[in-house]
Amino acid sequence: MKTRTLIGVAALALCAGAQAQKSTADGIAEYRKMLEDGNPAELFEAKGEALWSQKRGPKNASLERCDLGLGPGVVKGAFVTLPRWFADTQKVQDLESRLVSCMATLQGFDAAEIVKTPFGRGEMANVTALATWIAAESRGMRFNLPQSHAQERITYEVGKRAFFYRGGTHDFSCASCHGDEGKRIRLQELPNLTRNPGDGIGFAAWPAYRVSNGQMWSMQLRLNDCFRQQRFPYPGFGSEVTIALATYMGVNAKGAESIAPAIKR
Amino acid sequence: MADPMRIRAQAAGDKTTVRVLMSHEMETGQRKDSAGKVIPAWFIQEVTATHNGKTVLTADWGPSISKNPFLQFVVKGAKAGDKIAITWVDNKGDKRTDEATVS
Amino acid sequence: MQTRREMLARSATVAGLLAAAGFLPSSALAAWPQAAFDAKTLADAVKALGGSAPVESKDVSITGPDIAENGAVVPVGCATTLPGVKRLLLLVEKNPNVLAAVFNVTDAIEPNLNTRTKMGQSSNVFAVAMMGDGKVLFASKEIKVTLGGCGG
Amino acid sequence: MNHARLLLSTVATMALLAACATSPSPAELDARATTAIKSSFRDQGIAKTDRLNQDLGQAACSSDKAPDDGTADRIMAEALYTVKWPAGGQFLGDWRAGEKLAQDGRGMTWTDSSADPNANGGNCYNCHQIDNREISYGTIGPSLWNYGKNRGVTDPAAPATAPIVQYTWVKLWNAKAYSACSNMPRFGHKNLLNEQQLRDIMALLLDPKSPVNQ
Repeated sequence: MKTRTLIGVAALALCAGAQAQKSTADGIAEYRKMLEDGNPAELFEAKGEALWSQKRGPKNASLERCDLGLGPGVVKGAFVTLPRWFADTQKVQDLESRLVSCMATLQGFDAAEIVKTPFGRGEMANVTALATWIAAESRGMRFNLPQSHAQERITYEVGKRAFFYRGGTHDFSCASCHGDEGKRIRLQELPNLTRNPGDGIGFAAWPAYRVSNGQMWSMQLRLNDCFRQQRFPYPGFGSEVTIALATYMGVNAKGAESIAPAIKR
Repeated sequence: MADPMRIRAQAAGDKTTVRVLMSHEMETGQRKDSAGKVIPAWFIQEVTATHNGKTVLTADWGPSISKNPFLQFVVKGAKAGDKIAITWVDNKGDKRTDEATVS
Repeated sequence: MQTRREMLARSATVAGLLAAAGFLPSSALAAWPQAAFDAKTLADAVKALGGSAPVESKDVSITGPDIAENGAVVPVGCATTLPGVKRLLLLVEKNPNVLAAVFNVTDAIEPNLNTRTKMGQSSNVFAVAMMGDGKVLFASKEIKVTLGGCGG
Repeated sequence: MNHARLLLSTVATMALLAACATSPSPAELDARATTAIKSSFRDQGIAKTDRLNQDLGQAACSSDKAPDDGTADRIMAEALYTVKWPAGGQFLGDWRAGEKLAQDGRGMTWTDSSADPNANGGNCYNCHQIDNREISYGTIGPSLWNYGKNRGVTDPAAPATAPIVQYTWVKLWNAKAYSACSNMPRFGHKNLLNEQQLRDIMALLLDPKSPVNQ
């Protein structure tokens, strides 16, 4: 009799715990929904769109002839095929490194100078705004990165190895947080990026507006801050590892719908 | 100069919902930079909304409105083609006006 | 050490000088209710705006999430079903200065406004309606602010 | 005869070369990845590129496959060997200080100015539920709610509780002693937290007065 009562109490306590947890999740979902209408990423989209056609740089030219992989000037649909191989640069490039190449060749900017610029400043802020607009032009489209060039396949394999590479003071790799289903850091769900995490999740959500600091985060900055939190040294902008990781995540996300630019915590 | 606002004004029946995003730091004046120096307050203080040139709303804001502010309100009697203009002025005297057409 | 109040006072003086010199649109700054934005309580903020003691009312509503994943951006709305409202206010009880926004409402808009505010911690948020007849009505809601991310 | 053999081996070699040209071997890809990793990072603040140099455990736990049993055993044995016991056999500190550390996710990134353990947090809530009144907790590690209570710890100084107290200390000092590829950082071994900080976190988990054990 006494045991039964105890079990009853324990069961009640368990239920209460489960309920509280559910209402937290519901509350957070409600909060996120409220923010969707009026995503400040729109401000950066508008800036990026204007920058694309504006004559700028030493050559006083626009970016309208920039080839993002689908031919000069084709923007719609380009985002969901990047990173990919570019014959002119003889490199696999992501959206941001490709933009820097275009800014150098078409507008005459110094690529090395842009790459050195901190996020959110000068021409780097412009690269982010451009990437935000270009991503928005593929909103609702599905990821389909080409893997036909040998270098694209090699880049994927390098990315996979970089994803699992443990190091730093805390022994973290990308996989420490993003290698399993249904995990969280604090209240943030962690997508499993070793496979397709689903529509609008992970790779298919960035660039995103970060609510916590009011900044527009490109994929390069997203990766940069992942490495910071991993306690790794500083990854170069457009470095081989960042392109390889983007290729790994992008290929894994094949078929996932892009919602970028999203709004994030 | 400040970046442009994004204004969406959508009519449904005799009401028009206006959604505005403004590009602004909204610095509280209570934060410190990495060197420990207080970052001076810098925020939008006054917002004015007009419908075809007539003021329909004014607002006074403090620094606790979020960075890149969002504002939503409903104008009575506005119809497609009408003009909605928003002006903000910040505590440094910087000012910006943008206009949208009701759709 | 300079207190925030002294700093505000000083920046107000500077702003005043600049305005007098014609650098600033003086109308905007002169109208900004400094004392209300310095207030530490709901009652003081309303008083600074010339209002009477606020009374809780079902006819005023405050909307917002139960939990905010991040205190930097908390969507909040204030509204009233009563006619004759002059001002709608939004306040956050536990912020260093409680007043977030004053909306001077005209008959040309619905008395229903939405914006986003910063919250330093979990707190009550208030919507206040200052009516044409001098009544001051309010509603409150508790919003929890969680600690998110890696915290580094 | 000899001729035929030579021809065959030449054909085989050519086939191999051709295969290499289209798809590199796993070993070649490993080498390519290592080169990419070494060339992609630079020093920033306290985060230097030597953080990319892997020890045995980091290297063995850097793929989607677990290390073989022999390697895993060696990692665990070496980890256990590194554990330093607290001075004076004093395992528990102040749970209040422990809770503060558990909440704190800072430390050791390139934006942190000091690598001193006193500048670091424990990052515990990032991955674990601990005090169940904190709703913002991670799930990478198991829940630690009622950690001591569930293990019957009523007097942490009692000889009967020594095994669980020591187990917990080892787990915090070097989690790889029990699981070769544990996701948990090696707080003591890597000098992320000092002895007193570890004692405080021990108290949060094991002190019967800690909110965790209510």
